[in-house]
Amino acid sequence: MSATATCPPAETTRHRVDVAFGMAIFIGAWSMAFLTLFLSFLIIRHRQPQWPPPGVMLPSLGLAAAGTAVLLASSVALHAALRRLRAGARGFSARWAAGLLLALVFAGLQTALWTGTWRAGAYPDSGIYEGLFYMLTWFHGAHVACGLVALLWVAGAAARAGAPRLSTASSVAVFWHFVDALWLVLFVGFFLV
Amino acid sequence: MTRLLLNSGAALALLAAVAGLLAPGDEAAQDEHAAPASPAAGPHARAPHAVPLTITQPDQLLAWVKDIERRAADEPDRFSQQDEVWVDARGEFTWDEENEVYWQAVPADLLTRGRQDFVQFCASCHGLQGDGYGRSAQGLRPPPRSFLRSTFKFTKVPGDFLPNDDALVALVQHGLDGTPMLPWAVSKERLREIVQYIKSLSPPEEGWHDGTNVIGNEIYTPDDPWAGREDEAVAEGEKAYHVNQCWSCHPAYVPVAELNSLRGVDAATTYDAKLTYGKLKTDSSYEVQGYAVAIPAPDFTWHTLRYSRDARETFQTIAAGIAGAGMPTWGRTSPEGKGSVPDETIWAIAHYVRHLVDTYHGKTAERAAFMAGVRAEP
Amino acid sequence: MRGGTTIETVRRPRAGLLGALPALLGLLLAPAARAQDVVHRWAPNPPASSYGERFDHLFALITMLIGVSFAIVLVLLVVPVIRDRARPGHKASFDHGSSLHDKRFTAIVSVVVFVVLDAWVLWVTMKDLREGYWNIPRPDVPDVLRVELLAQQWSWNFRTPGSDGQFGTADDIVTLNELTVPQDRPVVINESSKDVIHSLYVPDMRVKRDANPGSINELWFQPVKSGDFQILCAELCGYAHYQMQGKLHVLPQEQYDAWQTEASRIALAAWDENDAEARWAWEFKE
Amino acid sequence: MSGDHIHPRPTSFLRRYVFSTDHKVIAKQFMWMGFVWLFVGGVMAMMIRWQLAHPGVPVPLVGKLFYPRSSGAVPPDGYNTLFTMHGTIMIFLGLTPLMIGAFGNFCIPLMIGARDMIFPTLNMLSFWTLVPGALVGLFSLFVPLGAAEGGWTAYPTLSSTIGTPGTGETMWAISVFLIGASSIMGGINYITTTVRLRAPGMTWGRLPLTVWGLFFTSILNVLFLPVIGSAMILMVLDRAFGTSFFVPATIAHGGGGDPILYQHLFWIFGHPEVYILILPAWGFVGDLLSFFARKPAFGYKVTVGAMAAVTILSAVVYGHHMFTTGMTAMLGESFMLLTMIISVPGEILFFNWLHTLWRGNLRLTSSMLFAMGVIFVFGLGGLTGIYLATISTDIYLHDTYFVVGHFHLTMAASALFGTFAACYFWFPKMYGKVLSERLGKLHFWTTIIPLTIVFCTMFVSGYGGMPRRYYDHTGNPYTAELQWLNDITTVAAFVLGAAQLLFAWNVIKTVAGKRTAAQNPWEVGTLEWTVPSPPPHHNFDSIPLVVTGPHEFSNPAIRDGKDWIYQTEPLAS
Repeated sequence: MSATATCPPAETTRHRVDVAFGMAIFIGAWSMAFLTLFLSFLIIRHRQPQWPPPGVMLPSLGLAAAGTAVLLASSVALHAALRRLRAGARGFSARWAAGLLLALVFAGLQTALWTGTWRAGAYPDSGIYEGLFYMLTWFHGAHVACGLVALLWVAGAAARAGAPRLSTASSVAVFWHFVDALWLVLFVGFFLV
Repeated sequence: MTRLLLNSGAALALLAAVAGLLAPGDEAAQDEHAAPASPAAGPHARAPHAVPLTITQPDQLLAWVKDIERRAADEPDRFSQQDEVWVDARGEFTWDEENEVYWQAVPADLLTRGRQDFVQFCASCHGLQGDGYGRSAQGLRPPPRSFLRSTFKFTKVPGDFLPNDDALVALVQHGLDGTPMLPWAVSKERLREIVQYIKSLSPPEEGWHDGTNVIGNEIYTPDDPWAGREDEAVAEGEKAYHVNQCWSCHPAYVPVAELNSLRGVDAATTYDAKLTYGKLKTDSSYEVQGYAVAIPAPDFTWHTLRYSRDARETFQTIAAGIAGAGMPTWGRTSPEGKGSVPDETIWAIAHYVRHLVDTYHGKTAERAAFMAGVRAEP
Repeated sequence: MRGGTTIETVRRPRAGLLGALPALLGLLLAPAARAQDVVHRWAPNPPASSYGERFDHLFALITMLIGVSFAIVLVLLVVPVIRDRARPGHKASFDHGSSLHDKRFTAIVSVVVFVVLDAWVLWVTMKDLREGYWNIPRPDVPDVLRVELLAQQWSWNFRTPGSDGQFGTADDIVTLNELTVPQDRPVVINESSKDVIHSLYVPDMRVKRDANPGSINELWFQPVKSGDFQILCAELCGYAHYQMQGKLHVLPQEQYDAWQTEASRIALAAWDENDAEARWAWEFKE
Repeated sequence: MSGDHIHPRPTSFLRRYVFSTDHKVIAKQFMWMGFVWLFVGGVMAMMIRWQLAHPGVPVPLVGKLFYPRSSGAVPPDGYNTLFTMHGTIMIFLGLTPLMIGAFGNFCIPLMIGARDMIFPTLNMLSFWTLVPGALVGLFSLFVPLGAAEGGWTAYPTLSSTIGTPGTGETMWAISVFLIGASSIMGGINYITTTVRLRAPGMTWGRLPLTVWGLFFTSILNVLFLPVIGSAMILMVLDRAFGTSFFVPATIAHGGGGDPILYQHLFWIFGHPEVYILILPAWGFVGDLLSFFARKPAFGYKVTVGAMAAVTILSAVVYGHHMFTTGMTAMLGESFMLLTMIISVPGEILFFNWLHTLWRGNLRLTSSMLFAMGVIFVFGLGGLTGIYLATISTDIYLHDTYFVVGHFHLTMAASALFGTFAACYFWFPKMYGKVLSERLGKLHFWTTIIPLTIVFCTMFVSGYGGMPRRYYDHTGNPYTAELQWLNDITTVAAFVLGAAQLLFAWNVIKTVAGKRTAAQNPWEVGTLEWTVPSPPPHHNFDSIPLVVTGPHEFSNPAIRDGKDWIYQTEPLAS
């Protein structure tokens, strides 16, 4: 939808609050979806006589931990970029690009995690543990992919128009923080505990 | 006041909902009560995703027909002579020069539809590979038919012939009483396609893939000679049943003394304890998972007979015999042929069996009295 | 006898659109044209289990309560249509209904309705559940008949312990779609399923419970009348969900004993020790 | 779209009609899609009824088209697909687009005094996510190995590859996921618009009940459709990748999940879903009764409170769908108590409707007839819910035709009558053309009578013990005795089906006709009647200032002989 089509409303504070409100409901809805999946994971796990099931190949903890660190770093970078945008200072694009780069690194780590586990012979249908692992990480991976597209979109807008609209940038950052929080809960719930 | 009620209700509910979700499966927790020690997850424990659905290789099913002339006489409308090529009313038989047989071509898309309907309707018991070991067949006795053996028990076609399509379709639409084989409400056209697929399952050089096998017809069924004289037939049948030693597999239904007198042997011969019970036939050629399943011969006053709802069906089951289950073909395959037991006797035995089923099956008191009399002990 | 109407055998397909007209006409006359030999029934048969009439009493109670409430609703609906119909000179009364009096009146009416319609029925059903449906006899009750049911796609496999009272032994009586139980003795059934979810439903015993694969459900009933009762499947389980029928035979005590000894003997005669797969019994869950 | 900035009207055909972001155009797109799918679902219902009354007889007219391989008769797998798709289509593709999509989009901006929805692009995306969802559902019918056959509830191990190995069920799950996503987008849009874009003076106390109904529906949409989305993700993973979330360990190597878990997940969404379908109808009826009884809605705040209570409680009462699956006693009884409690707000609402009619000045237009039809039908359906709430009666009645009668009366009939009432009422505003009243009244009477016969006969056959989802009831002696009830239901169902053609003809005839509707034909005061019909692209020339409530009818303070007042006109105190 080209921008002229709906000629986006003026960037008034009222509009910014509207977007923030809409974003809050969106995050609420998606957290309900994730909560359902996580609760199902807990229930299935509770039903298993032994967890993790004996003789199962545990996905590598190192990669997951590295991913967590990288993801947190990318969120910090995005937050710094937003502070610059709000203050009207210059450094927004650089920090936003750093955040984007870290996100790409995280995506790389995730794919490494998947291919490693897959090549080690743990397929989704080889057991309930692997099934849950793939389900949770794939669901999160899908959101990482959407987040990457959004980050690119904002980076593109920043490149073209000097600085993106604050409401768009802040909502994408909020979405990325949400994806970050999802990963933390997942990392603790599946890998550590 | 209603608000107070609502809030307390909501709090209770949230607690209940979460507890319910986390409750260990309502006392059916996996650990202390092992869920049914149902047989170990069989080879087809789960439908594989890659269910082979479409049949692409062009070599269709070759149904060999040898004695084309005899069958033309039986069913004039089925075959019409157009110069050299016999045209079956439903398809096309072509003459194969060097094998001197007629064969029927079944196109691949028809087999595909048959395969898909087979997976939908039949695979749950007969298995996705058609080997008779489906998910619902675990622990089922008698076990479902395996189509890799191309022997069929109740098609009313004598054992040494291959059943023709109509016999198989009729069998599926009739269903086998007392077994999970249902009288399927599937249309004849779809059943014909499923049957073509089932025929294509027979292993190479066997069943329908063996050119020398002959596709037989329904057993020759003369009219009932005893029509109107049922009680005479029952008396004659009782005598014939015991003289022809049906009791070597099925239970005997007369006291030992009368049995000896009927057989004309001296009165002192004794029999083993299982005389009045259905014997376990271990020589049946039917296996499940490599283990030859022994099938007890039915006790007519107790078990539900699978394919004899009336005297005619009973006659045909006896005459055609049950392939692979130790029941030989007693009747004659064609009007000229000679059966090992005259038709009239088979009809009498059929009436006798129907008599046993009608008077004692499901009637506990009458049966107990009758069997006590036969066994002459409590 | 499982009849079921197969497609070709019973009715001839008519040709083309013109053929549809008699079908449409037949549609309207269908009720009359149907064979009259079938008994026309609308209510369930009288209950045949010990807690069966609890359902009938509660159903009648709720019907009465709901009938009265719906009558009141109809009156409150019809009267305004007749009396307050718009006509020249007729004025509507102005009443926002937000006064404290109205709110209190609404609260009182809703509490009264809750007590009359809901609380009363709740009390009755909780009593029924505790004394009847969920009052599953404990193992120490001597004459309980224990039954293990393994439902499969489109049939019921029943297993009773036979005369030695133990499951998994040579004399277990395994029947398909037929369950024979004594009269006036509690029957406790453990249900499970081989493949999909089924639900054992015996309308005359007013009992229904799902048979879930992977877990064991318990249900119990005590037949008070002898005879044959229909078993149906109440949870969608695939194409032949409607053909998954069975018969529950209830016999007087002495006939049942004769039947059981005979069945055990026949099971012993047909016992084949190396057929491990046929012994699918599990440890009975109390 | 806030503030007074008016956007130019789009020019290209594509922008104006196909990918339009104008809430009124999107409303019409949803409406026509809803009508088409209601017709498809209706035809399926007729085929189900035909098969039940005449098992094995080829279906007249359309039989050969659908089932050539069984010469027109419905085969068993075809029958399972029929009632599965009938349920899915009627709920997800028929009623939801009509009630929430069409009237939500049309009414909310106009009634709260806004120029458009707050996120117009998201609004357009919501419609264009529903269309692929519908198409995937449609194509799942023509996939080898049959379409979805697990019922609209698709309980696993039947809906897993064990019970339905085909790809149809997977496509069905994906289509439900897409429809869920579309409803979530719609929900976000409606909530934000209602909260943020109300005209000055339009306080929460002056919102019409229609907007309240749609607001609560959107809250339920946003909260509970993600739950079905996740359940569908789990099911698709189970079917396509062989995971075993719903396949127990004892029947599959590598298994581990629990089919009952899916039932919990489905019904956590399922019960709020039936309230999603009924809340808009409650909103329409609350308003329409007041509009046509020329009398303020009785107890406006209590009605809104009751709707809020139902919204909150709907999350925790879902257990009454699973009484016979073997839940523990404590869980079963707590759900029973909660189901009884949730019937109280429903009853309060009911009480307020009847009180609104009392001593009113009833104008019995067809829209009013349908609104009162909702009272009749929801009364009948709601009250019979008590049979199914108490466990000891539910044990006998579960999964019988009693349940079918109950949920059709409460969910299908009430929602349908609410939709018809809304159609007759807002059609003049949407198209500037009034639907013919004569045809409307005829349509009402030829619908409510057969509908009552159909679903009350279902109560009787359910009480007689006829289980649900049976392909052929003449097969066993027990249900064969109830077959005569099937015949009556089928005849009444065909009459009901034919009656809907009246409505279709009425709509098509009016849309094709010329514009005759006045700006305010029903003399009602809510904001959408202050603009010409059909309203211009930007709705309001200047954002109105609201000073009075929506239901100030027959207020003595109104001067000059009228018995109604616009919300923008002050009441002389």
